[in-house]
Order: sequence, then C-alpha cells, then structure tokens
Amino acid sequence: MILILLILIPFAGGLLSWLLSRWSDKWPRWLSLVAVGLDLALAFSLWIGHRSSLYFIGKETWIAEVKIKWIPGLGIGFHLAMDGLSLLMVMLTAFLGIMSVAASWTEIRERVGFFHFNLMWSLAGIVGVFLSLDLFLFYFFWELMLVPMYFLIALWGHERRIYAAVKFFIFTQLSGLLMLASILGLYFAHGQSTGTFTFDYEQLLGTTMSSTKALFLMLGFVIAFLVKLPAVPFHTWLPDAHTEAPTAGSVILAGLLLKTGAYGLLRFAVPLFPGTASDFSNIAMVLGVAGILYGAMLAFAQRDFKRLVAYTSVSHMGFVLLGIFAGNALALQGAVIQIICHGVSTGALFIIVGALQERIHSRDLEKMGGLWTVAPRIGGAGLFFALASLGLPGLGNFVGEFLVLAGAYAVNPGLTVVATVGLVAATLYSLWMVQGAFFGPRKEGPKVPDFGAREMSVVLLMMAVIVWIGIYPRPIIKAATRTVNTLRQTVGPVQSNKKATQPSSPGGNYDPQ
Amino acid sequence: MNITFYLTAVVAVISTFMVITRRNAVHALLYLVVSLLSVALIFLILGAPFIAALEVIIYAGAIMVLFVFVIMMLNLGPQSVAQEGQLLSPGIWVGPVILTALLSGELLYVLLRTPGRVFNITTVSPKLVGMALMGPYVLGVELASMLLLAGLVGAYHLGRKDRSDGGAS
Amino acid sequence: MMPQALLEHGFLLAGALFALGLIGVMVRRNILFILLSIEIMLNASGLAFVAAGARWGQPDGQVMFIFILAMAAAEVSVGLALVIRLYHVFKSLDADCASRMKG
Amino acid sequence: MPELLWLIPALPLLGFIVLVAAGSRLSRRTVAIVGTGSVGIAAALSIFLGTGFLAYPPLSHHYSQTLWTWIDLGDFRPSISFYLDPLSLVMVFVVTVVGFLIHLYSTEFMSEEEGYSRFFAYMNLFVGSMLILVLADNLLLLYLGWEGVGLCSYLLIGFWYKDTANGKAAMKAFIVTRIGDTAMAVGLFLIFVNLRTLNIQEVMQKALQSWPESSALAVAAAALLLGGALGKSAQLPLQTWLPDAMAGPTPVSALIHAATMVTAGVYLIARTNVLFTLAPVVQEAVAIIGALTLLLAGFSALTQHDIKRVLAYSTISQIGYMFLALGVGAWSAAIFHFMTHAFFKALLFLGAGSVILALEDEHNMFKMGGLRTELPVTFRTFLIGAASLSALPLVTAGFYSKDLIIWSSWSSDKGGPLLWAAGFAGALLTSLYTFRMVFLTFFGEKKGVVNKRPGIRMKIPLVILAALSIVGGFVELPRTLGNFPAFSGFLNTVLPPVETAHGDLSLEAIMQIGASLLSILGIYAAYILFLKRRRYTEELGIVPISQAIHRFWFSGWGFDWLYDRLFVRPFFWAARINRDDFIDLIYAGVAWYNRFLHRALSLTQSGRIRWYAAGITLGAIITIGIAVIL
Repeated sequence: MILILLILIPFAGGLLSWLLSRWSDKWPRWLSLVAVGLDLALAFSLWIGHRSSLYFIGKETWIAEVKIKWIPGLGIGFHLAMDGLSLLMVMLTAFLGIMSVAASWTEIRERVGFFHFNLMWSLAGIVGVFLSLDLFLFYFFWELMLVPMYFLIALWGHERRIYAAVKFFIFTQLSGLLMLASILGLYFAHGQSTGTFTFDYEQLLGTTMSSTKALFLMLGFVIAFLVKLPAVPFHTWLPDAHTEAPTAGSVILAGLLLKTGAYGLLRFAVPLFPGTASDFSNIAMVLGVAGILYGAMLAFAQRDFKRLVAYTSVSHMGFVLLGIFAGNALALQGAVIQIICHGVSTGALFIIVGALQERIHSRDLEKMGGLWTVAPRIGGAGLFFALASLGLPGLGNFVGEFLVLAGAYAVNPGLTVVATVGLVAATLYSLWMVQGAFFGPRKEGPKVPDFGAREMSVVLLMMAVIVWIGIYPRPIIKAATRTVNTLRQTVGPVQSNKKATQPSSPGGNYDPQ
Repeated sequence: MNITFYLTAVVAVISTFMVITRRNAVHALLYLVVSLLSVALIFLILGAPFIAALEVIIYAGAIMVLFVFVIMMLNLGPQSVAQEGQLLSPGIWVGPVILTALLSGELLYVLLRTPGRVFNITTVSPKLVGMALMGPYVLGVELASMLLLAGLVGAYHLGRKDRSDGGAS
Repeated sequence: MMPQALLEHGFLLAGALFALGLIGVMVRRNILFILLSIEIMLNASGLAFVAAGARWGQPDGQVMFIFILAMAAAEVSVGLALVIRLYHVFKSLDADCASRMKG
Repeated sequence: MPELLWLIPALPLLGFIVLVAAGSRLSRRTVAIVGTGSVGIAAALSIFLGTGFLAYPPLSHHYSQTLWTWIDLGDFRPSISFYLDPLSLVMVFVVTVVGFLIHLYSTEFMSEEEGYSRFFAYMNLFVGSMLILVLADNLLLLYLGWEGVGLCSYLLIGFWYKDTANGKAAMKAFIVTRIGDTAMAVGLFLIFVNLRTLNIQEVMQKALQSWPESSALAVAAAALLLGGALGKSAQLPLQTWLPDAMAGPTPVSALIHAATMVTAGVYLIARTNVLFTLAPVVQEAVAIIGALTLLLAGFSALTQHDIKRVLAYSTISQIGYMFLALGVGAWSAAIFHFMTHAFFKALLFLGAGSVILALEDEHNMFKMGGLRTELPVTFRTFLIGAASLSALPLVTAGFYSKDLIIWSSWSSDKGGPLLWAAGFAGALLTSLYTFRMVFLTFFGEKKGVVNKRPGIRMKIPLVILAALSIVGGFVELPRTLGNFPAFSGFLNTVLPPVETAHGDLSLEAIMQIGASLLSILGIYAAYILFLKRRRYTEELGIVPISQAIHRFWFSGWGFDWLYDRLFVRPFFWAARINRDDFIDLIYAGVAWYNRFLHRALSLTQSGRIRWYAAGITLGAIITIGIAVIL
C-alpha cells in the first residue's frame, strides 16, 4: 500500500497544484514541496523500518510488495515491489524532487501550476519506473515520465527549447519502442516455452530461449537503457536537452532520468538475460570507458556552462556503465553510489548554473569570470561540486568511482587503466569550469546577488549528502547489498566460469556481517 | 453480332471525345447528353431496360440539368470561352494521353489475354433488380440514402451565401 | 435465337469511355469540365458493371449501377456547390487557382 | 593519551570548518586566532604525544586508533584510522610545528590582504589533510590526504584568483600532480586486487609473503606508487608545476611547496619501502631520477631572476637528494633530510617573503641588493638558512643530512660512483646558487626602498626556524663526528638501515672533507662571480652559446615547451575541433536526410488536381502493371 502511496502522492500533488494555481502561484509551489516531502518521509520511514532486513540475506527479496490483477487475460498485473536499490532510488527521487521545486521557486513565473503539474507527474513516473515489476507497467511508467519532461523543456526552456525537446523525445521514444519490442518478444518467448503468457518480472526471470533470440531481445533493452544513460554514441540528445531545460528540468533529467537507464540495466537487462549480458559485458565496458573519456573531452571543450555540466554527465555515467558490467560486488556497489552521488552533485551544479543564469542572463563561461568577488557563496558551492565531480576523496563521487574502478580492475585491468585517465580529464574540465566562472578578473556585467537563504539551504543539504556519502557510505552500501548479491547470484556463475583460472573471484563473494 | 451495338458505341466514343475537347461548356454538356443517351441505348441492348431508363432520366435528365443550372448561375460569357482556349494549349495533351494509353494498353492486355466469351443476352427485368435491391443489398440502399443526405447537406452548406466573405466555413 | 454479345466489347467500350474521361480530368483545368469528365468515368464504370451483370443474366450489376448513380448524384451536387464557391472566391473556374494547400 | 591522536588532524579541520562557515563574519583577529590556534594546539599535542612516545615507546612500536570503518565491502574494508609510528611521528612533528610557525608568520604577512579568512581556512584544511596523509593507516585514507593536500595546493596557488595567470599556475599544479595521482590510484587497484587489503602494514606483510623479488606485480605496484610520488614531489618528468606554483602567497610556498606537501612523495616511498625493496629496478629508477632531478634543477636554479623561483628549483633539487637517498636504500637519511630541509627551506621562503613584502612585491633579485642593513633579522636568519642549504660544515643541519645522503650513495650496496658523483656535484651547485641569491639580495648596492619591516609575528618564526636549521642536524651525527645515530635509531623499527657495501671510515672522513670544501668553494665562487667580480658573469652573458644555455636552463630545460607541444596543444586542438561533437553530426545527418525527403515529397503536393489525377493514374498503371507481370 505504501508503494502505491509513493506513486499516488506526486500524482495527486501535481493535479492539485494545477487546479489550485488559479488562485495563487504560491499554492502549487507549497503543494509540490509538501507532496515530495511526504514521499521522502515515506521512503525514509521504510528505510528506518527495514534497515536490518535490507542487509541480511533473507528469504524474501522485497521489503514491500503490491500485486493486484489488472488485465489477467493478457498476463498484465499491477505489480510493485521495492528492494534496497529501488528504495535508494526512490529516496533520491524525492530528495532531488524537493531540491528542484525549491530551485525553481523564483525561476518559474509563467504557468506555475502547469509547471508543477508536469514536474510532479514526471517524478511520479520516475518513482513508478523504480517500483514496477511488471514489464507492461514498467513500460507504462517509462513513457509516462517522458511526456511531462517534454513539456518542461518545450515550454519553460531556453533559446533552442523546441529543438532540444523534440530531439529528446525522439531519442527516448525510439529507444523505448525498441524496448517495447523486446518486452513483447520476451513475453512471447516465455509464453511459448512455458505456456503461460505473462509480463511479470519474477516469472520472466530465467526464461529459456535460443542465444541469438536472447541477444536481440537483450539488445532491445540495453539500447533503450544506454540511450537513457546515456552511453556514447547515443548521448547526443543529452547536452541539448540538459542545456535547454529549465533548472528543475535539468536537475530531474541529470539526477533521475539518466538513473532510470542505469536502474533498468541493473533490474532488467542484466538479470533477464544473464548469460547474454555477461557476453556483452566487454563491449559495454568499452562503451563505458569511451563515455568517460569522450564525455570529459567534450565537457572541456564547451563554453556554455550548462552544456559543460551536461557533458560531465556523459563522463560520469560512463563509470556507472563500467561498474554495472564489470559485475562484481565492488563495481556494482560503486555504480550504485556513483548513481546517487552523480544525481546530487550534478543536480547541484545545474542549480548553481540556473541561479547564475537567473542573475546574469548568460551561460557563456567567457562572459563570466571573477564571480567569486561578488558572490563568494555561489563560488564556494560551485567549487565544492566541481571538486565532487572531479572525484576528490572524501566526497561521495570518489567512493563511487574508486569502487567501480577497483572492481573493474579485477575484471579488465587494461581497460581500467584507460578509464582511470578519466580522473585526469575530470580534473581538467572541473577546474576549467571553476576558473572560467568564478576566478579571473571580474568582467563588467549586471549586479550579481549572492545566494539567499533558500538557495543556500538547498545547496548545503546537497553538500551534506555528498560529504556524508564521501566519509560514511556504509548505509548506502548496506541498503544495496542484498540487491547486489541477488544480481551477482544470477550473473555470477557465468562470470566465474569465464574466469575459472582465478581462484578467489575478484571483488569477492562476501557475506556481510 | 448486333450492328446497333457497334454504331452506338462509335457515337458514344465520338461524342465523349467531343465533350473533353470543347471550349464552350454548354456545347460540351450537350455532347455529354448525346454520349449518355447512346450509353443508355447500349444498356438496352445489354438487356437492362430499367437501367437504360434511369440513365436517361437521372443522368441525362437530372444531373445534366444541374450542370446547366450552374452554368447559367455562373453566367459565363464569350470571354470564358477565350480563357478556356488559353488554358488548353496543345502541349498539355501529351502527358495525359501517354498515361491513359499505357493504362488502356494494360487493360486491353488483361481483357484480350483470354479468348472471347460469347453469351446470350437475357433481359433482366426491373422486378428482379428491385428485389435484389430490397433484398441482399438493402444495407447498400440505406447507405446510399445516407450518402445522398450528406450530399444534400454538403451542397446546401457550401452553396449558401456567406455572411462573412471568407473561407467556406 | 437470342441476341448474343461479346463481354469484351462491352468492356472495351467502357474502357474507352473511361480513358477519355481520365484524359479529360488530367487535361482540363476548368473545374466544370473536370466534373463532366468525372461523370464520364463514373458512367463508364457503371457500364462495365452492367455489362458484367448481363453476362450472367443477374441483377447485381444493375444494382451496382444504381449505387453508382446515387453516388454520382451526391458527388455532383457537392461538386457543383464547390464550383460555385470557387468561382465566387477566385472569379475563375481554373482549378489550379485553388492550390493553397500545396506542400 | 594516544586516544587523543585523532585530535591532531581533527583540530585543523575543525578550524577549517569554522572559518568557512563563519569566516566572513569574524574579525581578522579572531580568524588569526582560530586559524593559528588550531594548528598550534595540534602542534602542542603532537609534541606531547611525541614525548610520550619517546619516553614510553609502545611494545609494538606504534599507536593506532580506528575511528570508523569507511567502506565495508567484503575484503574491501578501509577504515578511518590513524597509525602513529616513529616515521609518522617525525612527519607529524614537522608538519604541525613548521605549519604553526608559518601560520603565525602569515597572520602578519597576509594582514593587508583580502580574503584573510579564506586564506586561513585553506591553510587549515591543508594542515589537516597533510596530517591525515601522514597518519593514515591504509592507502585509501592516505590517498584522501594526498588529494586533499593537492586541492589545497591548488586553492592556495590560485589564492589571488583575480589574476588569470595565478589560476593557470594553480590548474597546472593540480593537473600535473593529478597525473601522478592517477598512476597511484591504479597502483592502489593493483595492490588491492592482488593482496586483498589496503592497510599499509598488511600490504607490506602480504607483499613480502606472496611476491618474490622483482616479480612483475611488485615492480608494477612500486612503479605506480612512484608515479604518484613523482607528481607530488615534483621530480622528473613531472617537475614542471612547482616553479609556477610560486604564484601563490609566500607562506604557502613555504608550507606547501617547500616544507611539507612536496615531500609527501618521499614519505610515500619510505612508508612503502618494502614494495620498493621488492622491486630493485624501480628503486634504482628512484635513485636515478633523484640524481638527475637534483642536477637539472640545480642548474635551473642558477639562472633564475625571481627569488622564489630560485627557491622552487632548489626545492626540486633537494627533494632529488631525498629520492637519491631512497633509491640507494638510505630511508632514514631521506627522512632526515626531509626534516632539516623543511626547517631551512621554510626559513628561506619566509625570509624571501619578508624581503618581497619589504620591497612591495618585488621578486626580481637583480632589483634587490644591500638589504643586509635594512632588514637585519631577515638577513641573519636567511644567512643561516642559506648556510644550512649549502651544507656549510659542522654547524648547520643541512650538512649532516646532505652529507649522510652523499655518503650513502657511495657506501650503499645500491649506490655507486655515478650516483655519488651526481650528489657531490649537486653540493657545489647548491652552494653556488644559494649564495648567488644571498649576495644578490642582501649585499651590493641598494636598489629598492624598504617600505615595510617585519613585525614580531614574522620575526619569531624566522628565529625559531633558524635555530632549528642549526640544531636540527645534531640528532644524527656521522661516525666520523661523534657517531650519534639517534634519528635513524629512532626510525629503525620502521625503516630498515642502509645496507653498506663499502663502509670504510677513513673514506667517509675524506668524502666529508671533500664535500665540505666543495660547499665552501661554491660559496666562494658565488662571492667572486656575483659580488666581487660581477663583470665575469656579465662577460659570460654576452657569449651567444652561454646565452643559449642560460635560456635553456632558465626555462627549466625546456620541459614546459616540450609538454606544451606534446600534450597541451594537441589536446586543446582536439577539444576545439570536436566542440560540437562529431557524433551529433551523424544524427544531424539523419535529421537532414529526413528533412530532404520531406521537401522532396512535399513538392508533389502541388495543389493541382490534374497532378493528383496523373498521380493516381500512374499508381494504377504501376499496380496493374505489377499484377499483370506477376
């Protein structure tokens, strides 16, 4: 029931926001804030309640589950379930939801109600994606989160918003179509082999089919998720969409929408096709490394602050891809932490860029410079998150990147060394960004007011999360342990067969105490 | 074979040719009436007296009269004939004729691929037609009535004078 | 001895009339003539139906002709209304005037 | 008592947090008290713990303290824990004491500057990170400190951020060291994947057990850690960032780029000495790199105009000595030289700082001169530092430490005549460039006007450091001079003693006398060349070939030029070329193609009925044609 509430609250919040916006612009803002706050509180209570059961390997996989018949004739059910990974994702969603509502408090002045409606529905779709265990339902939410996002970009975006929105929509829609084809393919493959036609995830696990069929079906899923992630060479929608979206849109895009790709890989693509996925892992890891380096290089080349941040996402999500397909406990946990930290740190950078744009009406780094003098708080926050994104130890991103790389090193040392060069590249673009925006001589321009209390508290909260994960990531690791273990049990055998020469499988089978 | 059939056919073709080459709309209309009457004769030969009658009454009578009314309403003078001359340059005929020749060639090929089938002509009485109409085709009749109603409404809507002199809405 | 006929000949006549109508549609720019040519084509196809019906001595061909007739009547009424409207707007019967919906 | 260990790094970090959170609202006085006080208490605490450690050495020869487990993932269990043994005690002592003195100096030096609290916040963060680095009990925590000090170095080099040049220098420093750090990170992966632990002591034990000498893994691990050390300690080929790092405020140069951070590489190698012993190839490389670096940097120091750049090159050169010592297995000698170097080099930087402050930001030594009467305290302390740097025999700390290195490079079984010769020649170079600086700055005719004389808060650190630069050497006396190896004895539980191959006492004495003479000769040569007979150098400066050499040395042997052509420009070029992402062009191509089709097809929508009719006819022809053919 609590799972349905998690989805329903933002839905209802969005609708109410729209309805009540005719009285005052304040209503939708406060309502949305309350709605996502409630969501966060619910998720948090689940976390507190299941702290220990998240960790120990019990019989049941899920900490909460809802299973209602929906269209039984076609084997479609309303099946929601939550494990540690989805719990973390839902919490991230609610957290970034609050941040994005707060960040667009003064930025959005037109059609406030409709804006918050879209924001909330997009969030609801994302929560649904993280919770649904029926492939049909999953696809439903997958598409649901796109449409409001399209409106967010197209209606409240910047100069080239229509172009960006259409590009975003075409990329994700086409890839979603591929996934739909694969879902149907899997549905029929399972139906043919067992006689029961169902979209239910748990039943579809372990469907037997020919390896070529499995390869094509998996590619359908994987491409959909890679586009969303995004991995090179499917990344080109991202810089446009991120750059043109309003701040809240960018935060949700970078912080959450990309994560649905990673989540999809972890939840669906790999477990549904374990053997095929591990055959595919080398290609995927190469793609990941390519993303790390190529994204970093493109980020360095940008003059547009927001575009730069957008490309850093490509680079960071490369680490996630590398970690997921490296497949051992270290790398998988690293990927999970990287997902969360990237969501927060990049979200924060987008909030900072958004705040700057609201103040100086430009995102051009060459027109900025010397902002530290007038706005030291913005500068400090920018510096902090730039450092987070270059992977400074003590901040969360470092933990994620280090774990991913250490895990990947056990699987493929050569590739990992190349990926590690990404750390240098990350230094390049991060410092370049800070130097361009905040240091150097102050150029003439409009007055720049520093962060106020609202923005400061938003940024401080996000800093706190990053530092917390940086020096004490164990709660996150604990929460994801069971998911990671299950994942490794499905994929593990194949991998350990492949690496039978190495006695203790790297990254380690481990039993947490 | 029935010599009347061929004579009538020749008349039909010639008059139809005259229809599409005339510049004066009224002349074309009169030729079309001739064409329709000769087709009516062919219907008679083919043993369909009821249809022949309908052809004369509705086609040659009602529909053509409709055309005449419209031409009268438009009040086309000699200048429209001259204008029609400008529109009908000789070069314009080439493409359509080639296309049509190709199409006709194909049809001819299909028709003549099989040997000719001679059959006896029996007259199908209006009674039979009526029974068929009200029997198996009754749904078609209903649909035709709907169509006519739609035509009626459409024609009324389009033909009525606008209050505002804009588009046809 | 019953009168006899070749089915193909009826079809040939129908084809010839149809072809002439088609040429008319393609050649003429005067919308009135286009409508006339369409009438010719409809009539020709009706002729083909009747000829085919006569081959088997069944009423179905004639029924079809009646349907075509009904359709032609409806079409002409709407078409002529359009002619009037066109002339009203463009002061001309040239169908190419009404090309605002070109791509 | 050892339970207080965590406070040592925590106090400066606390200071950092306070200064960041409330810095802009505090008065300068409060900022100074918080900034200096936190480090001061940490220094007192470290002395307190140190005396306790000396008085009652623990049985296991170390204290350790675990705060919490950082990451807990199967075998991967690095924790936030501190490990105090003699080696880290020496490091902690130097870092906190020198750090405190430099903080004290800065309270006056920076008093006119904007961003006073920002400065002390960064400095505190630096001290905290450095302490984490030296106290870390596992490599991951060490890496945290390692990157932390790199960050502070970046922030402090670019402290005067309004000048873009400073920002560039800061970025260069961070990026070049990050290249080394990346190698080190890969080393960490390698060590963890193969040894299943990152705890330093366990790594050493397991490496000894499972890696045979010269095995590929040991060599790779040592080489990768060396990569990190080279970057941080500005050794060949990653030395180019340090001279530019002088863009930062002078106390920063003293603390970070002379006394502490740049010697982190030395600490790392000493700390993981087992790995290097297991990889003799790498250890030999350490020695060779050290020898080369000390010579190259010495020559470059000889040609600089900027007093701080002289000191920067000198630092590179002296760290080269330390690397030489590490390379020949004289671990404790390296740490000994690190300690004395920290004292006298910090002293020299602070002295240079007060000169620069006095002459209103004048860095060029050729525009100074005759300051010995104007700035007597500075002059005397600077002279002591310079003497110590030039290893003036018997009375200076530098003599004892450097002499030990030169002797070890001969006597060690890993040493040899070539390494010894490099060290020996370096000694001459050192005294030559050092006293060139002294004579140009403090002797000769007066050229600048002194505007500001150092106050008490600047004088105290100078005097204390000068004292340390003299007495600091007496903790380790060679066999020829009293044989009092207290320092190496103290460290021998951590660092194995040097394995001597040719330990002839008389030879050692001869060499010491030779080195002493060389040092004095260097000073005399500097006196002749740069004070007494300036025209020699001036005449030399006219010869084209010497001009070319001068330019070459001045530019640091052209490394910057080379790297600029080899890496920087190609990278910028590639980035600029691909700014719009060529992959996007593929998708743009698809879009263009569709738009083209759209235009082509929309042409068929001519709006003419005749065309449509013709189209239908054509379609009919084709359809029927197909039907006929089939």
